[in-house]
Amino acid sequence: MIEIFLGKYNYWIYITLMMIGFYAMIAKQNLIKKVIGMNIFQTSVFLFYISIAKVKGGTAPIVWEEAILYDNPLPHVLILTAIVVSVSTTAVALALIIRIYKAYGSIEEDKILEMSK
Amino acid sequence: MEIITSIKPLLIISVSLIAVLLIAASRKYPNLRESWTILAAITKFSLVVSMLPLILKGKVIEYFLISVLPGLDIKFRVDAFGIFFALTSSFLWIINSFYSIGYMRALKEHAQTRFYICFAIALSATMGIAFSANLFTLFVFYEMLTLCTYPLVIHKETPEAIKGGKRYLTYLLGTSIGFQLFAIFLTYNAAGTLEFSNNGILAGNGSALLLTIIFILFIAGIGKGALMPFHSWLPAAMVAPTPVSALLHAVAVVKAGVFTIIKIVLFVFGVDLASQLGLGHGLAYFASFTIIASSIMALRQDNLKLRLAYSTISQLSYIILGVALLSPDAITGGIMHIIIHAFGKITLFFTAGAIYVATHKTKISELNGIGKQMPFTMTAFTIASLSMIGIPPAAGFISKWYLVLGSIEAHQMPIVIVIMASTILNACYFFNSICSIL
Amino acid sequence: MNISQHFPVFVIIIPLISAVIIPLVGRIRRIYGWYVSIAATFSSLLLSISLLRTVFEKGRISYWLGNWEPPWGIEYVVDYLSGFVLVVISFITFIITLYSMKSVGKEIPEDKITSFYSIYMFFVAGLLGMIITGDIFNLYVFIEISSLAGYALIAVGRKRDALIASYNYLILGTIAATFILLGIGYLYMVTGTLNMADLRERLPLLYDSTVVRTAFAFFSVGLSIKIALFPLHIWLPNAYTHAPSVVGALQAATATKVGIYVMIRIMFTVFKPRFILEVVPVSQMFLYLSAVAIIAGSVLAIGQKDIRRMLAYSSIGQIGYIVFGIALANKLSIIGSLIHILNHALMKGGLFLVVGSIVYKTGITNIDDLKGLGKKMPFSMAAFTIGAFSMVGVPLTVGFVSKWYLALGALQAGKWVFVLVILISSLLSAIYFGRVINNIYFKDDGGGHTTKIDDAPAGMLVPTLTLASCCIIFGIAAFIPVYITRFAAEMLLGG
Amino acid sequence: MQDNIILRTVTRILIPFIQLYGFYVIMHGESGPGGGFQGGVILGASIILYAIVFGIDQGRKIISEKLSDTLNSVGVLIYAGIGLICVLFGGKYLEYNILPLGSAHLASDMGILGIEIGVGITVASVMITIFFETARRER
Amino acid sequence: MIDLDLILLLFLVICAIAAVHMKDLLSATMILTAYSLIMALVWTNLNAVDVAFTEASVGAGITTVLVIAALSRTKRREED
Repeated sequence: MIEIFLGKYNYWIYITLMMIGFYAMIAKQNLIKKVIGMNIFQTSVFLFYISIAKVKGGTAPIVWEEAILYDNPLPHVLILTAIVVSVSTTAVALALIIRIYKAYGSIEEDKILEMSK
Repeated sequence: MEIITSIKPLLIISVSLIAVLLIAASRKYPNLRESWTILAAITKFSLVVSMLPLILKGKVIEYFLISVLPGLDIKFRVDAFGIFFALTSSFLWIINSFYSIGYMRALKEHAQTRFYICFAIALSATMGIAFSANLFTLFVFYEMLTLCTYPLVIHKETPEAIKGGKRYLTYLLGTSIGFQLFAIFLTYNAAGTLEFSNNGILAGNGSALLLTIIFILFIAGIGKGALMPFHSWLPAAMVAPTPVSALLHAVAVVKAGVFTIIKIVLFVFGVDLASQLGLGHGLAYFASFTIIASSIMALRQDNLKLRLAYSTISQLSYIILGVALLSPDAITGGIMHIIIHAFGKITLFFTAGAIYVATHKTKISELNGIGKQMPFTMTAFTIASLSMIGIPPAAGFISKWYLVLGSIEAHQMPIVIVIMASTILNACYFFNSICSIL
Repeated sequence: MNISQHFPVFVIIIPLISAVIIPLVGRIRRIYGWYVSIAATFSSLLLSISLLRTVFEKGRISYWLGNWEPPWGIEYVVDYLSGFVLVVISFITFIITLYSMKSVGKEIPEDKITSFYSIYMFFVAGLLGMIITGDIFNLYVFIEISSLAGYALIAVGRKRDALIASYNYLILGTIAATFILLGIGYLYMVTGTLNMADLRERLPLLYDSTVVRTAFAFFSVGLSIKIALFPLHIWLPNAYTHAPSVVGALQAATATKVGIYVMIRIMFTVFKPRFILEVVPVSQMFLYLSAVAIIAGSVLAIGQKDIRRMLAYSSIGQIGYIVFGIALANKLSIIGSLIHILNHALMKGGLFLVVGSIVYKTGITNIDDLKGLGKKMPFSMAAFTIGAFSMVGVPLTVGFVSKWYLALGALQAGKWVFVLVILISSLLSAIYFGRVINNIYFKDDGGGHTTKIDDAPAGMLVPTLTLASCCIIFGIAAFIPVYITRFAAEMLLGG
Repeated sequence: MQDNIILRTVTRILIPFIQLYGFYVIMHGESGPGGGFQGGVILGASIILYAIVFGIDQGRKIISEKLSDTLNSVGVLIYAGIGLICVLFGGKYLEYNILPLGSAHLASDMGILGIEIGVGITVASVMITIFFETARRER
Repeated sequence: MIDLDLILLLFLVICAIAAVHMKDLLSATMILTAYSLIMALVWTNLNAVDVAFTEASVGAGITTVLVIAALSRTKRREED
């Protein structure tokens, strides 16, 4: 297993991206920054899915007579669904942010928490 | 031993529950409400009496209600010991009902409907404890008794009453959930059943250490038995109106605790197992300590009800002592003491209540010369005191006699000395009260 | 044409369709949205019961969506476990929907009611989908549907605090869901399948693989956030406190329960019990975590002033109980856990509904202000008392049954200390509920108000009392849930 | 931005092409890249572009709140309805090749197409709704 | 090909860091858009045409529009 990880830098990149996103979601005080972090976080996981679907020498999984080796199309379908989910989450989060701004006049988490005490 | 199935135990328990509905329905009409209480009390007592002939013939009445889970049944069994207890409490309920009507009306207490409702439920629970055929049923009614007496304890709703009620609940719920329930879990895990049996159910199930732990947990878990150090709820509960103290905290609740301890020693562990493990003697010394310590405490109380409460603690330990000695005479003495103490202590509380109604005084030191104002009351007080001390021809003498015999039989001379010493202490504080009152 | 074979998919499709119909009919008259919700949840309940019966008659039901064979297509599975949870959840949602009309009408701005019910039905559909699906990716989708709907539902709370509570829940919930997605990816990477039954067959060969263990770790963390297991619980108290009453009840009674169900699915049917017990002894970790959760939840609940917040912390403790039984992983303890799922759904649902009624009538949420309510709202308060008793574990309520099984399970596993944990937390819950009940019944509100009986309207009272009486019915006739859960426990542990 | 003549003209010209492309992507879903979701997004994007350039209120005139809400529901109903029709014809839920359209292959194609259209409508209208909700000025 | 892939991936990381780091939220959003587009490119390289297409339209398109719309109604700058 270790060799596979070393051989495929995709995985290292996805972990790096994931950490960056995770950091932004947890440590950033600005609510929009959190949303940005969330997007990075989620897409990094999508990258991971796409990477595991890649077959060496395979072609895109579309109907094409000459192709012998397809890449696995299933993860692609899954990620399509996941992207839908991701954009819905972003939309809900943004809608919340707008209402939070209306109610508190700020989008910095620490200030909001202070106000709601 | 012949077993008869009859619905009577259930009826006896439900009588007062039905009365609860009627009482609640007629809360606007005090006379009707009180007559329901009286009616329920009389019905209950006569139902208990109607079972008596069969039991005296050596038969056992059983009624199986429902199985909550495999191994957890709600089941009633009436045997000689149980009906003994039931008879006492249901008889005293009748008397107590008349007394409480007078008491509550004289003092114009608030929330009387709640008072009578809780009282009726408490009696149901007491009957349930008396007739329970297994530990689970016992536990259910035990908890029910605790919960439904709480509103009675805090009846006055003064900060003092609520403080007392809090202590009452903390001790009783804390011990029963923390220790008793744990012990029940362990018992079920070891024995696979919770049914009471004449030979005990734990014999041969589990190591001596485990069984000792279970025993200790049970004894600690039955806070209603008021063994030290789990006694302080009883004085705290004395903030309740006097009828409550009289029937519940001198008869029903504490006797339920003692009754439970006896049931557990005799029917869960069994005489053989208990003596084999030496559990009885340990308990006996524990009880002896309580007897002496609480008698000394009683001596130091100035509040009449508190003094009676501490006296109750020591008298309860007599009963436990009797059972713990595990000899036939001692057990007889202990069980007899249940009744004798019940009648004696309820009389004493009634007189204390009567004094309160008449003079609004509670401290012994304030009661000088009241004997002349209330001669009949004080005669009753004196007689009951004599019984408590154990002076013949009062009934208290008989049970003490058996206890002494039993401890000699069990070769426990120190216990004999304890009984003697405590009798002297009893005499001290009762004569002290009588003298100051007269 | 036998229509009953399609029930597994109808259970989800009906709430889903009703969710999109509600905006249409709600335009005609607002109340129609509620009617549709009632109809949908009621039919889901009927379908669930019928499914459970079929399971008992014929065994496991498997439904192939689009008739594609399982490893490729999505499979819906009803077995003893999912049948049981399905009935519990659909019953609770039906009751809460029944309750919702007045409360929602009072707490939610009028122009949002229609979309509220629409989102509400999405939420329900997501939950039911999580229960019934046999495909691990489909599971993720349903988790997200219900979570997204859940965030939106919480955000419609009256105070602005609801917004930030919802937002924080969203962030943590998304992290959790993404972790789960990652776990799914890892499992798919090594096994090449997404079907739960298939995974169960293929995984044992790979138990030593780091990838599989990593996957399990991601599942554990993700699901622990979703169910608010103790150190990861921070989103829960605010979310429950500030959500509208109906949503609080729904979230507390169903959302975490389904999360735990998913946890059981992953631990026992995707992985085999051997994995969590022997290969990677995570069960030990969960055991201690849950013990801490039980105690910590109860202790924190004692310190609360707001009754909803108190119930929320109490939920954290109760979740600890359920996880505790799962982590012990013997038959008795799993029965205990499953009954506690039912139990907690009933009583916490009931308690939150009572709080909803109090808010509806008086607007009070502070425990100290509840004085004298026992006389004003006798029926609601009776329901509260029953729920509280059940929570403490008084015998003859369903709370006792689950604790009984959990304690026996702990004894069977030789873990005495944990019995003590259960008992101590019972005492602690007796303390915090005792405080409330004491306020309700035994303290006067200082005169002033008239003590006229002014209980919640029947539309709110009947559902509340139904839940309360269920607490007692299942406490006395405990053999019914035990009978069902015994099959489920045997199925989970068997091979 | 409403005064920028170049933007307005270019937008007017572009929008039909964008929409045509969106429809193409929806229809073409089963044999090439794309499908209902992506097509729906593109369709939604065309309306959003219009609203950005000509102003929100002008955009609302084209797609009113009522219409987009209805389309939300209708799209899902098409999706769910096709599934139910499959059940009516005796298949499993969403088993399109059971539909009575001659060959199973054709039935399957038509079924998928129907689903894609449903998804496309929903996605487009949801995108529009979300955009309008997010960008709406306080009244 | 591999080199291009690697470069793209490194670019992704840089974009991610920049997007998180930027104080100006509008700039951060634009960088996020760039991030999404690069991601779409990477996926095209990995033969996931479908997904790349979707990411390009959703991640780069809709998300950006929504975030900017949200920004226009809140604050543009992150506070320290």
